[in-house]
Amino acid sequence: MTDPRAILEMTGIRKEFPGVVALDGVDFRMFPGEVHALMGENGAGKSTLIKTLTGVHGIDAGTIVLGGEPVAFGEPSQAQHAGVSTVYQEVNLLPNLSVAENIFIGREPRRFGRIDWSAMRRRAEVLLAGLDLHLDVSADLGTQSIAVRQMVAIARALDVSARVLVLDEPTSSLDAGEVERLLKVVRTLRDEGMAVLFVSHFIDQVFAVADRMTVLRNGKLVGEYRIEDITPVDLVTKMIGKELEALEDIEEATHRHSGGEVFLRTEGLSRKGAIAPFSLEIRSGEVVGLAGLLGSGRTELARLLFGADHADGGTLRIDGDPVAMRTPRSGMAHRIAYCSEDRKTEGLVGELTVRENIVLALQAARGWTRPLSRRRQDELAARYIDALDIRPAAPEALVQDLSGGNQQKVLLARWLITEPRLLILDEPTRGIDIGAKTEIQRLVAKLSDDGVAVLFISAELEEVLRLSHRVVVLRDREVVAQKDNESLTPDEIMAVIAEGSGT
Amino acid sequence: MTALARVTAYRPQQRHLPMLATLALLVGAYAYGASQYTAFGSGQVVFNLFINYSWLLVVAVGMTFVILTGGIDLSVGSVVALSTVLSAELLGEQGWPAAAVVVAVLAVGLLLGTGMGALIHYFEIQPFIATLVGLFFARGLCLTISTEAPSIDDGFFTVIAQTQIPLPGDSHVSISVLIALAVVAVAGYLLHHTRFGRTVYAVGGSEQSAVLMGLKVARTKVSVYALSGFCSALGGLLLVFYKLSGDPLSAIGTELDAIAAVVIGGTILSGGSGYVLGTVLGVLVLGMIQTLIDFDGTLSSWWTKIVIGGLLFAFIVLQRLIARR
Amino acid sequence: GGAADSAGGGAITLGFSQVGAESGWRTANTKSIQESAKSAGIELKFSDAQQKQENQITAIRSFIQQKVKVIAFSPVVESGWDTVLKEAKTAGIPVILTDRSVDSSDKTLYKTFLGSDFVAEGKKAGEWLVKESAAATGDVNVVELQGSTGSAPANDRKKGFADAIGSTSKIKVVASQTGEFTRAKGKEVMEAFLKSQSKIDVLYAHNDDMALGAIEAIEAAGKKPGTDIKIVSVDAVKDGMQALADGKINYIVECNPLLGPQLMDLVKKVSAGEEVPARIETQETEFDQAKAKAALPQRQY
Amino acid sequence: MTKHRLFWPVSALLALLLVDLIAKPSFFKVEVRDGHLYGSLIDILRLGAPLILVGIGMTLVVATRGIDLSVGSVVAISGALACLHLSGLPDQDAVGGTVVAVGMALGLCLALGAWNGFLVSVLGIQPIIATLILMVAGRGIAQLITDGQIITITSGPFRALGSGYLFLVPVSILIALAVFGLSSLLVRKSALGLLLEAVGGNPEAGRLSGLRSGRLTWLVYVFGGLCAGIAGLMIAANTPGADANHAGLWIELDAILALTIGGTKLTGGRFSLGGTVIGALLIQTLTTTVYTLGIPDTATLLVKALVVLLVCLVQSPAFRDRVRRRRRPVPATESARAVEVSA
Ligand SMILES: Nc1ncnc2c1ncn2[C@@H]1O[C@H](COP(=O)(O)OP(=O)(O)OP(=O)(O)O)[C@@H](O)[C@H]1O
Ligand SMILES: Nc1ncnc2c1ncn2[C@@H]1O[C@H](COP(=O)(O)OP(=O)(O)OP(=O)(O)O)[C@@H](O)[C@H]1O
Ligand SMILES: [Mg+2]
Ligand SMILES: [Mg+2]
Repeated sequence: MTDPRAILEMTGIRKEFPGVVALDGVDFRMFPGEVHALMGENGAGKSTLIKTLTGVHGIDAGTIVLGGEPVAFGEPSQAQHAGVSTVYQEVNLLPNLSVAENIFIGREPRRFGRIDWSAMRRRAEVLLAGLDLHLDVSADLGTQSIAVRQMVAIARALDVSARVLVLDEPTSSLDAGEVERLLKVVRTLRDEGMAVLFVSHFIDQVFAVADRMTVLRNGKLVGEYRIEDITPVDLVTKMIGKELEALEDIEEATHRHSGGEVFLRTEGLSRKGAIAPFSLEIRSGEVVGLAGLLGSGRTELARLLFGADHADGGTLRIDGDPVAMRTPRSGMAHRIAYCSEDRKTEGLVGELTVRENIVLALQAARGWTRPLSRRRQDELAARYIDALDIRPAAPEALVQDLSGGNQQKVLLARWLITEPRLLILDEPTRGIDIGAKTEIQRLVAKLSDDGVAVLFISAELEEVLRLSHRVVVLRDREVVAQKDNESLTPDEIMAVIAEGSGT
Repeated sequence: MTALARVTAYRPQQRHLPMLATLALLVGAYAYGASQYTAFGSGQVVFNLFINYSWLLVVAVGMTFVILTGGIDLSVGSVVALSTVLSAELLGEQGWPAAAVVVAVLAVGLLLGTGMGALIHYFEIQPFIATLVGLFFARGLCLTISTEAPSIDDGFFTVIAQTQIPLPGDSHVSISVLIALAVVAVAGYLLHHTRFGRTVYAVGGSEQSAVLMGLKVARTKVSVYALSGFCSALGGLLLVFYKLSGDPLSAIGTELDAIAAVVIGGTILSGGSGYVLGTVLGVLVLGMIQTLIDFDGTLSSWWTKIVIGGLLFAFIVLQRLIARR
Repeated sequence: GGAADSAGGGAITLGFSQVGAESGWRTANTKSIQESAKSAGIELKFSDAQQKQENQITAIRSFIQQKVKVIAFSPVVESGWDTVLKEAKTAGIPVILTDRSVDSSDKTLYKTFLGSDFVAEGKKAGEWLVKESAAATGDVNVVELQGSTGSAPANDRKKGFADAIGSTSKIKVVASQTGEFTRAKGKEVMEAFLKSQSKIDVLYAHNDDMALGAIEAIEAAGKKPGTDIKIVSVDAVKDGMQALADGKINYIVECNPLLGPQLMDLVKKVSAGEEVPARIETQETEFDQAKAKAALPQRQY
Repeated sequence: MTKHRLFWPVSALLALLLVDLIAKPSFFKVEVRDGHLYGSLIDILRLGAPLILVGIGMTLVVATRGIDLSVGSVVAISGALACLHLSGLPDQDAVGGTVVAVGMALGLCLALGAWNGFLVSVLGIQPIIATLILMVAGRGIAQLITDGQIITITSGPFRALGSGYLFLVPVSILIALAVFGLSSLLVRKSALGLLLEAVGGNPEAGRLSGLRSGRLTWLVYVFGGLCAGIAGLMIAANTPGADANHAGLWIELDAILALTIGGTKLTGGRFSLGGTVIGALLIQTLTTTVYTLGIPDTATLLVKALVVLLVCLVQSPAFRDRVRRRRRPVPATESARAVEVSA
């Protein structure tokens, strides 16, 4: 099937990890001037295929031909030199360096061998402005939110004049506007003749930008299709190997909330530099959605409620009593759970097993003297591996060896087993495939029916609207509106967000 | 804007705070010493700090690079000792010319450092252990070369050792001080103005990310250990200039002094954040503690240790308290 | 005291830089100096170098800064003092060495050296052994517990001993290891020797502490120290003398730490500008069981 | 089997013993003498006990991303205080007095551990520096207690800790094994092990999961102090007497070496107490081997460097991979091509 026009041809790729065949005889090719979507469920092998291409992993069998030359990269820098620019799924940047450096490190503008710092900052500003991101590029990247980091990683990849651009779930924490801008840039690059590899679990994004797609399932190739030859429903069927049930029932179930007791109430709660004073009420059984643009302060708000950061103004009441929320333990003591958006640095302990990660919060709450019995741990792990379809279904696998989406499910499981009264979900569906996403949404609806309050944050506005009874809108680290979700539409929310920002 | 306004308007960056705090403490300690002990207030006391610790400063600069990548180098003390022993052996027994000896010693340091770096990077042996092996190995070499501590009477070495560069106010510094300051300047330049330096910070921030970002991690990691080996060898030469002897048992425990200096200077042991200038201050803190004790002259052997520990504690805690606000 | 306050009046200030506090011997040495300085009315600036030559040099520099009358120190090692001693000389401060000498070729850098001769100590131990085994018929197998590798006393005591037994072919050193001058290592190494050597007649330890550790090992092996295995060591600290009196050690060469009174005498003389001999040996002796029993009651350390 | 975590450390230990067996068959001779076991192997167990103890404490500290440099000084302080108390007793052989001495010493060590824990978890000082303070000052404190002299004691019950035998077996190794057994039970049967690994594996994740990392950190330093204290008593009891200058000198390096050989990473997280025990025994075996084979003392360090290097290399998966790949030729695509492309 060698095609002389292909810029990249991977043939018969096999990659085995101890105990798992991640890729089994996969063929994959790319043409210049095309956007090629790589599709598959969580754990299908998408990221692994990318990593074998760029030399992160060696391959056990198969050949890789780039621009007519067989290659086998020993490390990512070689791939970069050969013209493959990559944004990996877990945003891999350097929190201790400035935004500008993260974009340019390794390719810094230099004068007489010396790094030209001001030129670097200027170029970084221009580059980010192209993505409509305006921020202090000399600030440490570590102080930026996940979404900003994702943008920075993309900016870094775009700045390389590459032949092949690889984007592994670049949009997982971006909001609609950001996504639109990114897709525009991708189209421009394609028109300039670049080959773009695009991975996403958002089917609509894929259909909006891709020209061709390859579908993987369980490490095996399902097929390669031109976009014209396939419908979204077909695609999903090919990905999961069966038909997906519809989402309608969730939409039905929600929006009608009878209103339980007020569980949590804040009055002028605030934290300097993070979020302006806000007052908010969350009732048992209620799903409150937070909407806002990237950097609007949703995460900051959520962290205050849990005690991940402590507030420096205002009061917080639980069941009517004022409480001092100083540490996560105070949050947990009031049966609040917070599932962080940053699973890598704030969520999982990579070298521990799936089981250990799942029971961690529950065990921490009980203290070390009251261990959960091994039987109970196994039981809990098995239950949630099954409920969330974590793959591979091996409780003793190390979390760091799981695919991104499956890691996310583990984090979610950790908090679900604590049986909280308020569950804060910050981007819980980041990088999760549609099947599992439906499952999680259904779960949220069910929790709400059982009287659990849920604070739901997602970059995907549709998702927020589909689930929430009430939507709180943030802008510039300030709560600007709270609306009951009778039949809110994304456009209405966007209008609220845009209000005032234009003035 | 007047100069004063500019000074008062200056708000130090968060990351510079530990260094400024250390500097303030040093000034405080100096003022205290001057008020307590005669002759402490003279400028020469400050210059002596540099003269006495120039070799440690060079070693600590090398260590700074290593720690910035999140590594650690325990071998420095042994490599220093090996340099002194090699110098004495080559100059004395073998009768090599001074220049050749200097080159050979530096080359050995570089080689040892490179070897440890390769072990760490290519065979993924933990830095602590790889350099502990280096510690044993270099010290073992010292002892196999010589169990005695011969003097060095080479003309070139003696001249460098005993030349005093006069400074105003009846003070003086040694040539070693100039060498050490040059090393600091070069290190500062490397770290802040070259790709290599920035990659050092990158590796310390997250090695995995640095690899995925296509940075030259292998080269950088091996280089920092090579550099540290080189600095240790150079520090060893400065120690030779300082003492004019080659002692196989010298510089025992230097690794801890160097690490302490780097960390007191505000560098984080897990890597990715810190400055060479901080390291200079850290070395001065250690020197200042020793000087205070020397001038006091009433402490028994054990109280000396307890007071060193106490002063170390005071410095670190005060530093944190000052830097926190 | 009756110090000859020739220059400038007031008490004499003595800057003394000690090696450290690495052994009981050293501590006794320090104490002796501190006490006799007090009783001689000499103001002592004491500095402990924690076994680091660099610290000693720093201390000497600070003594120069403080313009003390006399500087005395026990060098950590013999070499590497020229630069700082020249500075002292330039500043006109006389220097006295104690315990160990320096190998400087310029003998005018210091006034005098007061201390023991480690080579001689080793030699005395060796000579005793030669005499002791004169009657022996077969080979005399000796194991040696050395001091810290590379330290001057270890080097010298080994050398002196080897010189003394060199001509006697039946005396054989069958094993020699460092016991780092400590009881614990002395015991540990001796335990290994007892297992690896088929026959041990004599133990030569570079100090009493190692000998005391070895005694423990010998007893644990079911042998009698002093009888089954003869023991000779150096130092004559109290515990060692006790063991000698008990017959567990056979012979001890004294290495006297109590240099204080002699040193203070020298300090007074030197600061008064009097001439002193370039080398002063400390008063030392050797002990056998009888002498040890006699001396034990007065032993201070 | 090679997948088991202790496979490589144990193999290394066995390999070293094999060398001994070949070079000196009598190394393996164990007999009963004076009512107790006698032989080089017994020495290794007995002398390795303090290192095992310190290593166990250090392992837990390291699991939380910490390090404790002060253990050597704590060892010295513990022995010094116990011996000081014993030497002042009219009847040193009284069990009561010995118990008081031991209790006092261990009490002080707990306090010293708490001090370290305070510096690290409350003041937030980097562990290496926080414990360096006590490493320096602690040695002075020990000397202050002994007045710089070796305090020799004669107490029978106390000596038993270091050189006594129970049912033919050295008491010290029994104590070390007991501490090992108890601490293994403690960390694996309670949730302590998991929580420590989480604190060390990802501190921020741990915090957000509600771990009391401050308290746990504190706990491990206290435990480390206790282990060092027991080791200090053993070392003092072995000679018998308190040598404040040398007791425990450099034991922190050996302990860290032991736990590394045992497979615990200095970057925190996963730890293995069993591995530490193996590592400590390996180090002691090496020392005893050097003495037994009569390796000259100037070469001791070189031998040690070589052995440690070899042990670490065979343990390193990266090294084994490289060796294996060298033997099995790489498939046709070699990385030289990659360079061409980039050119
Ligand atoms: N280092 C590793 N060790 C062991 N198994 C691994 C490793 N990396 C990936 N795997 C396994 O390989 C399979 C494919 O993972 P991969 O990350 O490629 O999935 P993915 O398609 O990118 O999924 P997602 O959409 O969740 O990101 C998974 O079963 C995963 O558990
Ligand atoms: N467009 C931007 N310009 C400047 N700074 C931004 C921007 N976007 C985000 N930031 C930074 O990111 C952080 C945003 O905080 P937060 O994590 O609460 O955002 P969020 O509402 O949760 O959105 P998201 O998580 O999607 O980024 C702030 O620290 C801010 O400095
Ligand atoms: Mg993936
Ligand atoms: Mg957010």
